[in-house]
Amino acid sequence: MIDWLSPQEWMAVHLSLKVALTAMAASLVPGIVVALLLERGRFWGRQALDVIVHLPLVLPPVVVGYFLLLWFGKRGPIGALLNEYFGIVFSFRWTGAALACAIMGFPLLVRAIRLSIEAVDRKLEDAAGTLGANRVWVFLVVTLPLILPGIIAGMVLSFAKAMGEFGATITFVSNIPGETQTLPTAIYTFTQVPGGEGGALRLTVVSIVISVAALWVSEWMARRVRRRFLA
Amino acid sequence: MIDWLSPQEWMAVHLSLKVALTAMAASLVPGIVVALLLERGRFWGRQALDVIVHLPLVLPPVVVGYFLLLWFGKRGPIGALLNEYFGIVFSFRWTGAALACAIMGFPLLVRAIRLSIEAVDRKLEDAAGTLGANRVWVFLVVTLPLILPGIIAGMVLSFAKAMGEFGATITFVSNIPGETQTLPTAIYTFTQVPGGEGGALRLTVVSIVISVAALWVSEWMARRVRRRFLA
Amino acid sequence: MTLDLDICHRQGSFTLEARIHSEGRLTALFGQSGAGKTTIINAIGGLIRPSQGRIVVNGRVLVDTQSGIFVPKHKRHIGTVFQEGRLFPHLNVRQNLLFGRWFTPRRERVADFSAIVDLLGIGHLLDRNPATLSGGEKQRVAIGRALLTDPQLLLMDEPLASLDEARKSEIYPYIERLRDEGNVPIVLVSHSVTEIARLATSIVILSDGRVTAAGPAEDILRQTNLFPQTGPAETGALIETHVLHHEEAFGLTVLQTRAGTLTVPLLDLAPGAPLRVRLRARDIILSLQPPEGLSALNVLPGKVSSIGEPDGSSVDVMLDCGGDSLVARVTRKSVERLGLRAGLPVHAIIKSIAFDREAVGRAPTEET
Amino acid sequence: MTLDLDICHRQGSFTLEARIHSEGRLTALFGQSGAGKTTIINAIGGLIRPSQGRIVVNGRVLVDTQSGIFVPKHKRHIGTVFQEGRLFPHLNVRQNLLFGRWFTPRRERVADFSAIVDLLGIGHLLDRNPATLSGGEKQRVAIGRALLTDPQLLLMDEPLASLDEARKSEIYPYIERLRDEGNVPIVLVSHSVTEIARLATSIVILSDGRVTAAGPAEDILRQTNLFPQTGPAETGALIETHVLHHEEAFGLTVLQTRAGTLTVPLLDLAPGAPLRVRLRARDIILSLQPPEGLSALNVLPGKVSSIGEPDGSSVDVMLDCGGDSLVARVTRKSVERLGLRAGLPVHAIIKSIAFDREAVGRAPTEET
Amino acid sequence: TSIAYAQGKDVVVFAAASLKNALDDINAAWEKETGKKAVISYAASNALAKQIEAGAPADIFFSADLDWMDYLASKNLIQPQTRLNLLGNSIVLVAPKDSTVQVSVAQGFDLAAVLGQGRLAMGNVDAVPAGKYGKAALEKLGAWNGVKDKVAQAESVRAALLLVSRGEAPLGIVYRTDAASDPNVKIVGEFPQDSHPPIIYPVALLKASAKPDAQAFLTYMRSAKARPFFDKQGFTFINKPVSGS
Ligand SMILES: Nc1ncnc2c1ncn2[C@@H]1O[C@H](COP(=O)(O)OP(=O)(O)OP(=O)(O)O)[C@@H](O)[C@H]1O
Ligand SMILES: Nc1ncnc2c1ncn2[C@@H]1O[C@H](COP(=O)(O)OP(=O)(O)OP(=O)(O)O)[C@@H](O)[C@H]1O
Ligand SMILES: [Mg+2]
Ligand SMILES: [Mg+2]
Repeated sequence: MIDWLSPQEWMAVHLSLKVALTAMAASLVPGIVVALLLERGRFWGRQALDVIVHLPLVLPPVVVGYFLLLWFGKRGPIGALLNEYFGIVFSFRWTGAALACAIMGFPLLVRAIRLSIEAVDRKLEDAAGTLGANRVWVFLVVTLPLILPGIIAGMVLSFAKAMGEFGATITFVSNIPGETQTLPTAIYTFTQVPGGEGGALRLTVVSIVISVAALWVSEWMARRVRRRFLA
Repeated sequence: MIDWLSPQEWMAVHLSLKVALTAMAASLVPGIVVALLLERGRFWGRQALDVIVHLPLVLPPVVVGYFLLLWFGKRGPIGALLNEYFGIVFSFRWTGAALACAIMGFPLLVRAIRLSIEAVDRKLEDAAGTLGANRVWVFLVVTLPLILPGIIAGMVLSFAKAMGEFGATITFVSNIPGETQTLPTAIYTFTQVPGGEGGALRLTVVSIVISVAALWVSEWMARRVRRRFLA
Repeated sequence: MTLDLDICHRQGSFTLEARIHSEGRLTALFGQSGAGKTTIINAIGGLIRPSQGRIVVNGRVLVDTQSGIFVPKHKRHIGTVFQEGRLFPHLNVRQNLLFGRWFTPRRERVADFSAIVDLLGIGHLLDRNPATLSGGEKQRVAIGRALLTDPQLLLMDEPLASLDEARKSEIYPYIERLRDEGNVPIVLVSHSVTEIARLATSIVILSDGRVTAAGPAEDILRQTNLFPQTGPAETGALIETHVLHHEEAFGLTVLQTRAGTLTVPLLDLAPGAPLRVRLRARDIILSLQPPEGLSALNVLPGKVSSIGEPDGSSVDVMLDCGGDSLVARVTRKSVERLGLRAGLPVHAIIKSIAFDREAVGRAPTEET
Repeated sequence: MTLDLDICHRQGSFTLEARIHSEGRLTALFGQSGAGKTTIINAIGGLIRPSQGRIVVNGRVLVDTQSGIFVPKHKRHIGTVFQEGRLFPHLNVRQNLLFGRWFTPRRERVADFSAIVDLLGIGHLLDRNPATLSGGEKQRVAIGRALLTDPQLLLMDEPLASLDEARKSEIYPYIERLRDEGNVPIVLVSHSVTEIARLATSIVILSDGRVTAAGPAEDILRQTNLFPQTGPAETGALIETHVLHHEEAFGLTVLQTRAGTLTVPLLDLAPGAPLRVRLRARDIILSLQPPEGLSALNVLPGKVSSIGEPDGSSVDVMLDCGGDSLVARVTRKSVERLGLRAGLPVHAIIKSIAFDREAVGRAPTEET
Repeated sequence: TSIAYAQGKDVVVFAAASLKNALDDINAAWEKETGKKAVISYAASNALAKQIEAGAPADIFFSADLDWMDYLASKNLIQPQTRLNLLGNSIVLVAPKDSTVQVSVAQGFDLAAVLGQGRLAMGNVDAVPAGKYGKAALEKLGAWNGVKDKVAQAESVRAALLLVSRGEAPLGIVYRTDAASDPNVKIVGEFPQDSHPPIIYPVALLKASAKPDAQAFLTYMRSAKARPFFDKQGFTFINKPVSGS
């Protein structure tokens, strides 16, 4: 297997995992917060937030990538700000790829968590309140454990999306081997030249293997959660 | 507004709606069935089915389009069969675009429905059984209504994805104005030409408007469902 | 009906090993919390698949693990009132009630919707959503839903647990009618001895997953030591009587027992109607002489047939009153003071008032 | 404690308009299904926000819609046993029980975990998941969870509804201790008059969202017409007594009332200990002469103070036995036969056995 | 490599995706010779151009057409003196291998008739270079109006080739470089060089580039050592500096 992929391809595999895991991890907390806001909040602009969250799904990925380039690029308003004050640079870094993947997967993550939040029995939260838990604690010790299935599903979707995301990534941070060349962009490059099919197929297989593993892990986690509820 | 878009762009808008709605509608029943199988079934190959369902998410869209072409194209094994026996042709037709969109949105649809199925109280299904409903009826009059939130969420995701899907579509059925040129492919084309930003932006706005409307409809439906459960 | 059940089922560290043979038309399951009552209900209803055993209802084999028979729940025609309601949240009360109807062939639809709705007092709730019902309201709807399936067997898991007495005493006669006329055998779980005494024809006592006693209600209720968990308050005898005549002026009905007459609050039954009366051991006072100047209207002559083992301060004295067996619970001190012993003629004094609505139930008509 | 509640709340077509002022340490809410009991519990617990009104507990204003006060539920320190359990499905029994502890400052943790677990008989369930518990087991865990929060007020919504009598009679003394020693005021919803009579110091009767009667338990329980919904079986008088001495040989305890002595099954109380005894109207037989040769040990002389309105065949006869008010329910026929009228000297005959464990409760000690 | 890139040691080349095979080989050869290595990011020319505009850390831009090079030139982002038209290509008409079509590409030829009900696969005629060239050629030859409603515009020339190679489209217009490499298609016609603007792959150093090796790699690419690799992929080696602009 080691021989089967070139060093540069190994790099893409490694990078893809790093990008996907980072994207998934980084979008988790914001995802939960936004899901809570959308499902429970009654505030001005809720509808707008809902639309914004869904945009990465509705727009062609290339357009999303383009907007990312405009805003989070070195010269973009947000990108410049982040760079200046926090030293965070997205443009043409793997962090940018992670950002692109996180944003593309965000609507999926949020939806999954929202569904679980909707299914939570509010009476249990009330009960926790009478037992002395304030809203934050209620969330942490009741709501959060109860929505774990949704969180796991959201993480799977986010991770899988990140493993396959290509349009926004290549538009935003290009396709630089070792820095921003993820599995999907590497696959894409192969499809663009004569004789690239073999390479594309090889990397596709790698992609599938990784996602099988990811699914397996997620099912295992979900089973554990479910067992805790029922057994 | 009429003037604001060219006739060809209007066509793309119209086609996009048609494709997205068709994709959503056509994948609904298979989505529910697959979600049920994955969530409730205990059969050999369940894990494999799970992976297959997730593939469109994991693989770059272009690769998905490539596989679609291989299998559902005129000479592809499935495509040839469908053509011969049912007269269904996908290649270079809007139906092909709908197929591509349906497949790309399928993992999202299935996941949403699965989450809802998981949240269904099996005891209610048991109760329905003791009241004389066989498994099919139990599903139709108990499970199905109870998973409506998941189905609605899944439909939103599927529709939104179809509105934004581009890579698989263009690879599978290319970009034929009036037949397969959807909004995202039109937008994509604009981004490929120097100075095309204006056009891309215009169509992007149209896309956003449509998805706002779709979200609005879905929220309305979800509220109705929820009201039935609680009020 | 006959219910034959011989099953073995494990869940977690709990093992149910129950063997029940009941000919009774209303079989009461009685036992402590966690004894396995719901598990038996679930096994009969088809909600769980016992690891081993047979369940036969009225000759119909529902489960037989040896020959691999397992009739699925929707084919059992068994109505179940669950301990926790289980109303469908997406349907309103009316739809919940009529749910079973959809699956009942038209000609088998006998139960009268509006009669049941009136009985349960849920007419004003029909368009409401289950989530907005109070605890007792939910319970009543659940009862109605099960009744409206026109079941061939009715399983009721503490159906009346959180209902007020008034509502209960409205529902009891209906259950009795079902038991006797509707020919619907019933399996009832209850913690209330009064309830069981009034309704049951057979009683099964469970403890820790095992049957510790079973038999006709009269026999079981007389065995005072079978209800350690209830306190001794509820032991008593069931005697069969019939209506002699009414004393309309006083609002009383006179019943004929083998030993004499019993005067009870007016019953809406024609003379001659059979009646089952429960005489609680704690309600009977014994007297050596025929008493005089007492407010109590009922005095049954008889003699002591035996004296039970003392239980704390009290002793159960078995009486033979013209062939009817009664039990009186008195203090040891009284036994000594009155010199009670087997063979001694005594008079059993019972207040008419002691026959509250729960104590006087329709006698189950003879099994056909 | 004092509970002052004056609220107005609409839910759907139901309107609660309740005004309660209770000084009692255990206030029982009593009323038909759907009367609004749970709604009041929810208002006190902070689960609903009444459209209008005030709730003050022990001088602490929890709700005052006029001045916009609404103490959030987690700051109320009110333990609630919900009608439907509401155990956390993701936590095991132990974690459910200890849930409240996490939010109780260490020095306020008084309730003894293992004592409560023993009392409720849930020691073997600690590592189990709520989904695997039986109905009664869930209920017991829910009670334990509320007790272990060391609440300053305890709300119990039919906590014992589906528990067997044995378990109940183990839990009653604990609730009494809480009420008297633990200084934890309690609001209890129950359909059982026996239960209320044993435990309550104040009773509030609700009907259709309105308070129809309220006051100290003794007063309310004597008003026979207040319980139309329960059937007349449960009316009775509460009298305060104290232990005179024990007759160990017979397993009896003799109590001193104002009119004489009462002999009851042995109580584990020192002579002099105050005791509240409930004499049910249906358990009392009236005699014109002092009776002889009867197994009943208790005869209290007194005189008829008044005769109530006939209710069907029966009449409540109020007695004055040396200052204690008793009620006897007899038939109209007996009234006529014995010529009962106000002022007539009579003897109230009560069996010792009639005092079952539920009828004899600790007298609530004087309020501090 | 990641670190090397971050430290800015390696030359970073932004190149059109269709150049991958040739440039990968050249890069390998250069590394063997000098021990230095270029980092090459392949994507669509337009995406690369926009990225450069947004401040991408690239040293060399190798475009698949003149438009996007001109775009960057107009934004003053390249070093004009280094710009040169390095490669050329030509477009051809292809058909599936087993096709029997007979067609001669010439002024006024009736492509529509040859297509029949089928589609003509091309790159996007507004965006993809091969598509733009194909459209120009058909216009020049007077065949465009007849086929313009039958064109299946693919996302890239590779996708257009795939459509023909899979038999979805009976004919397609692709680069000779692509056609030659696919055994499932055959070339059934060639477009005259003068029927369309010259097909040119321009390359230039970027203004922002400060790495000395960048010029070296550019020089290497235009040297005779690199030429065989381009030839092997079917490109014509032009190597002609653009004067002025
Ligand atoms: N899934 C399970 N895993 C382990 N133990 C279980 C499971 N389900 C039930 N039990 C145990 O089986 C025993 C019997 O349960 P069951 O529900 O039949 O009791 P029950 O007699 O109905 O009690 P109750 O009156 O409290 O409802 C209980 O001790 C319960 O804890
Ligand atoms: N959300 C709601 N919408 C409409 N009506 C409601 C709602 N919630 C409760 N009710 C009604 O309010 C009334 C009082 O309910 P509550 O739960 O307080 O009754 P309860 O006295 O506790 O009865 P139970 O003994 O049956 O539990 C009931 O008639 C119930 O139907
Ligand atoms: Mg049970
Ligand atoms: Mg209630």
